[in-house]
Amino acid sequence: MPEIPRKWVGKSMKRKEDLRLLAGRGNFMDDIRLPNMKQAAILRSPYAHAWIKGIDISKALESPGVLGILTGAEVAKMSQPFPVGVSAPPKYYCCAVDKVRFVGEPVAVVVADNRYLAEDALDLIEVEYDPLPVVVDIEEAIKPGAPILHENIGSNIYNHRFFKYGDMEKACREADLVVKGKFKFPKYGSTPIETYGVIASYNPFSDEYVVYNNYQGPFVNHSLVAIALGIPENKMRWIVPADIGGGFGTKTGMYPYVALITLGAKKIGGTVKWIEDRREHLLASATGTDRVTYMEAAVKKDGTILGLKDKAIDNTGGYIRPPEPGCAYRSTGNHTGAYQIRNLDREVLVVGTNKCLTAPNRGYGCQELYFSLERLVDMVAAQLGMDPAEIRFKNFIQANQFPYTTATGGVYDAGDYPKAFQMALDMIDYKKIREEQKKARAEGRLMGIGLSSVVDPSVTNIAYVTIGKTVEERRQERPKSGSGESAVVKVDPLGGVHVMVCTNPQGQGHETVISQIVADEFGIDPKDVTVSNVVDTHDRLYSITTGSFSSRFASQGTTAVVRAARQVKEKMLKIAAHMLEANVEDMVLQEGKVFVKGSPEKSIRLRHVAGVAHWDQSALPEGMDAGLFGASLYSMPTSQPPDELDRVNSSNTYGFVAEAIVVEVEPETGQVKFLKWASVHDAGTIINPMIVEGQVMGSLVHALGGTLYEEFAYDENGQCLTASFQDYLVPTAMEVPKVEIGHLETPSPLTALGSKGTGEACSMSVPVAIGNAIADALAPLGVAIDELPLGPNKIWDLIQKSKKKK
Amino acid sequence: MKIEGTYTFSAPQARVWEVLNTPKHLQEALPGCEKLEEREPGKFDVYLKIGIAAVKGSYKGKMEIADAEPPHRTRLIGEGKGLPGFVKGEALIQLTPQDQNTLISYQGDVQVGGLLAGVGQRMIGGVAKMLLEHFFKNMEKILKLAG
Amino acid sequence: MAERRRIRMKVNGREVQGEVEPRKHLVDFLREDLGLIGTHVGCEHGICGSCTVLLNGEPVRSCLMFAIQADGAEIMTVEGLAQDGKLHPLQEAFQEHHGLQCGFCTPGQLMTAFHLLKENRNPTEEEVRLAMSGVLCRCTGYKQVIDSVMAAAAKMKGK
Amino acid sequence: MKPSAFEYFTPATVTEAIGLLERYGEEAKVLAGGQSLIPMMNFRVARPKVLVDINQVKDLDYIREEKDELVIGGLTRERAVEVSPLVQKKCPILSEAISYIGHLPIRTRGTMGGSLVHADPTAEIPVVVSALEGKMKVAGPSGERLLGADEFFVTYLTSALDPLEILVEVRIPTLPPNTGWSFMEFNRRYGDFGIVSVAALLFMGDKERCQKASLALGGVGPTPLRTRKAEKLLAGQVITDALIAKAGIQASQETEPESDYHASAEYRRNLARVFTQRSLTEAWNKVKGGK
Repeated sequence: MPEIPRKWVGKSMKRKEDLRLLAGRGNFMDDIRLPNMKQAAILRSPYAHAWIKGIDISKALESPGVLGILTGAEVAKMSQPFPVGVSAPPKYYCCAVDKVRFVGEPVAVVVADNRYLAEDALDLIEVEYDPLPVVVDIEEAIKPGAPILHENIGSNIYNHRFFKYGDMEKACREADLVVKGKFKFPKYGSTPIETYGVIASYNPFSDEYVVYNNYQGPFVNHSLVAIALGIPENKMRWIVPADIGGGFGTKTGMYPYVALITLGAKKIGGTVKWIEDRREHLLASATGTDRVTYMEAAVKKDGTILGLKDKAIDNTGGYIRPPEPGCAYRSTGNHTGAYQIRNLDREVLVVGTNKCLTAPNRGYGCQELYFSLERLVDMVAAQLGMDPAEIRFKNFIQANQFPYTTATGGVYDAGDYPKAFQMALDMIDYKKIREEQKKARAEGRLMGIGLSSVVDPSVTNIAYVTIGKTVEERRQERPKSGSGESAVVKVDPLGGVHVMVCTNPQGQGHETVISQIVADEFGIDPKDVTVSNVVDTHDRLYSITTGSFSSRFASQGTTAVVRAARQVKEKMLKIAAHMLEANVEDMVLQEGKVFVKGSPEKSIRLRHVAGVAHWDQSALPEGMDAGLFGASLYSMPTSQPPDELDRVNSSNTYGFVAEAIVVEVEPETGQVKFLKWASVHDAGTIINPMIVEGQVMGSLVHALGGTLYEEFAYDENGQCLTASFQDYLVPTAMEVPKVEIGHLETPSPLTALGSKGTGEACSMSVPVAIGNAIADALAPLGVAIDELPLGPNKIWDLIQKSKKKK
Repeated sequence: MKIEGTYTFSAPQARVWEVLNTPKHLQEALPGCEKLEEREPGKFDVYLKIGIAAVKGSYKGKMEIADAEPPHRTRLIGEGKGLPGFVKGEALIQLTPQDQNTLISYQGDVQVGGLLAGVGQRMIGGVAKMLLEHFFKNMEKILKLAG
Repeated sequence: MAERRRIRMKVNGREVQGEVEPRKHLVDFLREDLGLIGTHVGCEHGICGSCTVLLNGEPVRSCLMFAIQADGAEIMTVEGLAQDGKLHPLQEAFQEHHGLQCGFCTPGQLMTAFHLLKENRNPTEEEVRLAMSGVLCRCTGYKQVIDSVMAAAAKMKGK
Repeated sequence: MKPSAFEYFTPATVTEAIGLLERYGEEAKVLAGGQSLIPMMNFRVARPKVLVDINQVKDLDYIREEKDELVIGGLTRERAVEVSPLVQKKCPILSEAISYIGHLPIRTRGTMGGSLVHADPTAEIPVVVSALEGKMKVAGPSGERLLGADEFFVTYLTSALDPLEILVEVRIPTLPPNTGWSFMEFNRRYGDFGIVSVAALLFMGDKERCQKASLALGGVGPTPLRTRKAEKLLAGQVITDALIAKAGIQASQETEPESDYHASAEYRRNLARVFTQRSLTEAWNKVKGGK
């Protein structure tokens, strides 16, 4: 796309959305009140695994204010299980039917006059359970004799696939050594401060539904709910309010509740609201996917990594539901990270345990991958006696190799990994800090330096999920591919510019960024651009890929906006040329005016062009539609289906992050202190630096949580021990260390502005960098770090064990 | 949750065994036990009302004394359900004579589920131990009274 | 159902009244009965801090109080910060320093910071961090929140 | 997370409150600051049928000095005690300990009496009041009685308060001159319940040697735990690093912690040692050379 002068893009413009949010005038899910709206509360299973032998709702029905109660048996009559793209799908309804498979699984829904009364009625429902043996450990779940969750599947394996890229056997033959590791990535989550919420209305006379929910898109979920409820998609109008109180992935797991509350609305023939409470959220919304990984690297003595072998076992809990098994496959294209590794053998198992279900969590699939890969790289370096920085330099893809096609089919668009990585090293004064570390160790202090270098994929190509199925299975179905995002730009009769999108942000400032972009495109002031991000499937342009996930806005969303704006611009130039009797090729749009190149006096103001388009439609060039608008639903050409060798470009733009972290572990308590932290990002062109800094710090602290504090912990009976914010430890302002952030801007050739996503970057790079730092700190004790979270008790235990060994 | 521990009674083994196997005494000893009905030999329906801090709850459940090897060992199996959650447990109880005293050692597994487990994990271990202490202390009293 | 009681209080300087069941949370009364939806509910057990409001000038969790307990009290919510259609300097600082993203916890952040700066016109960064640690935020990573409050302190001192 | 329904009373006097407790028996629960009770009610693990809200009882909110005691009304807010110049001057460890309770908005509502009666063995006020050998004045149908910390804390979440009684006052000895003090708490995240907390007092008087030591630990037993043997080690001795190290080990041996998800019993025992040593060192640093 041609370059235009940029007055606003690249500036830390203050956010537009802040004015309503700061004044307490946001429009969040729970702020919506509809006439005659009733409230729902959900009865949840206290057992992790049990048959439901009977449910007695008679007393609850007599409780004051109760309008109706729905149980699993009725839900099974009113709906279908959700479809999911694996060869062994469980029957996953929006409510437990004859069996519960995790603590917190919905068992019944009460609709009452208000939430207080609805909860009163829950107390009166009597459920008879027949408890069953429970399995909570990933690897125990696939051993013979493990309790089986789904009788129709016969095992706890939902998905099992093998992949061969390149020739790993040859790599092993050529290698000087093979380094192996086993790694565990924990079950932690997004826990946005605003929980899930749904309002569903059913009109029995027109047989139509209106559903409000604070979900991150239409994405695939609107279709899924329509399929489960057996209704045409267009009979269910789906509305997402302008303000969403955080998502980070977990809100993509909300659709079963949309279905459930919609059935509640159908049951009473009216309007029902359900706002998830915090306990419900922590027990039963969606967590990130935990994973056990066996990984090995075939390496030469000089540090060259020839190939990888990787067996990953993902746990999606009591059922598997879309977008899973995405966690296992999202990283396909970037599975070899920032390195020139041409050979990979991969085995993927997606299994079930009696735990909460999963949904994407910031860094989906990649934080799991990099925790193994980047730990393993450090382990290789240690075995070879190499510096962990040096081994990374040795294997990096070089700046002149872009676009770089990976062994797994990823096409990295742009980057300069050695340069960005060197920046991070310089920021912590790497050589000097290594010297300091020597001194510290001599004094018996446990100081460690942790590095990580990761490729951060953004803009999912939905094709990747289909590699959960084999090539043969895929041949039976139509291929899937695409990354499309929509934007409509229109100019009103008085010249005001309005943009409609469906990117439903959860704090990423899309209104502001879109205003900046459109202001530059039209040469106007951002304050003259209005943006609407209220999703309404009845009047917005959208597709299956539309929404806010996989850091897609900065790449894909902005490109759609630019493309729509340029359609409008083109039309404006045509109208102006027609009015000024000039050639279109000679027309220029600048500072809100269209003029003939070289003769700025021959100009028309944008508002007058709009005026003609609306008020004097006959004056338009022949054959031209009236009005002034442009619409784009642009999918990147790089979003292709997988090939016959299971190679797929799973994302479209690929950023880069380098982390360099210095820690000290206090041996007496196992506490980790951060001494230095540099985080360097290459997300292409930066549109709003202030917003980017916010995204970086946000994902960094979220990752810090997953690394040191947060975990959905279960006892051996499948009871979740962290169902309150007292035990599920979201970091506070006091836990956040000082971090220095650096940027390199290597523009992406694929996006209109050269920008790439960055909101998940640190989620991928930080857990392993901290892990590497702690491993380095404890290296003199011979302690291995192979799982998270690293709470002080765990680190202290590791230190004690090492003492005992000695 | 694993539980294990010991308690020493100042009574001979046969007496301790007898009290442990007398429904009336069991009822007296179980903290908050309002009713204990023997359904069949060794199997009981129990009704408990337990209040710790503001957490007061009524629990309905079953208890079983199984695999008894008088007066040495027995297995105590119990489960109860109430609004705050459910409790399920099993413990092997061994009685060992020590002069005129009897040492009870117990080893078992307690499962706490529902609300209590999710939001009260911090206190469950301590409270379980405390209730067990109560139980033994009550038994001690009974032994003394029954002299 | 327990009987409803009439309560009166002053909210953001205005006398209001309502009828509530004794068990109704203060935050539910503010949101549902008074329509003051600026105060948000995030956890209902006092940890997240989103629902923080000022009760007689001091910050409280409005999910850990019954509305009936605020009978006769003076309450200030986020809606009371801006005056005459103009944002409070604290709110301006949050905008200038990107102290918010999704904005859900922001009312709690603002009320907490407002109280801090009322009590301590010249806080150190550590004092700000300590005060703000009572409100959980999942978006910002807190850095820009702290920056905003520090900037607001400097701004408000000048007034 | 909405509480179940209850009947609600706001007595104006202690007598009236006790009358309500007599009338409703075990159905009734006293509501003071509510910062522990209301979360439990929201989760519905607590479902009191009757709430006796004592926040309207006017004469229970005070802080004053009587002879060598601080006398604090049961309904006095934690925050008021924390910032009280009198408390900061006469018993700074109390103010310091309170600053660790949750976050400010919890302390503005939470009360002295409420925290003591709740008797959470990890809570700061029970721990510090144990170390200070404070006394609790409780009022019931048959009058008032004064209970020492040792008798007051019975076990997990259980105080010696009769269900018909209300805690009306706490009496806390002021610190004599030359008293070293320290309150420390270890938790995973700022503002959480302490995993282990230590309140340490070294009463030096005008002597070279420590006249008396008081050590109370939280989070390591069913009640706040006085580690008497460790105290004895210190009493009558010249304080040295070696002695502090020994006292720490001793204190740790006196604990009886349970494991939970955040910290194993073994780890707590370790923390008990570490933080006893650290707080004794801090306490000692406050008085050494200051005689």
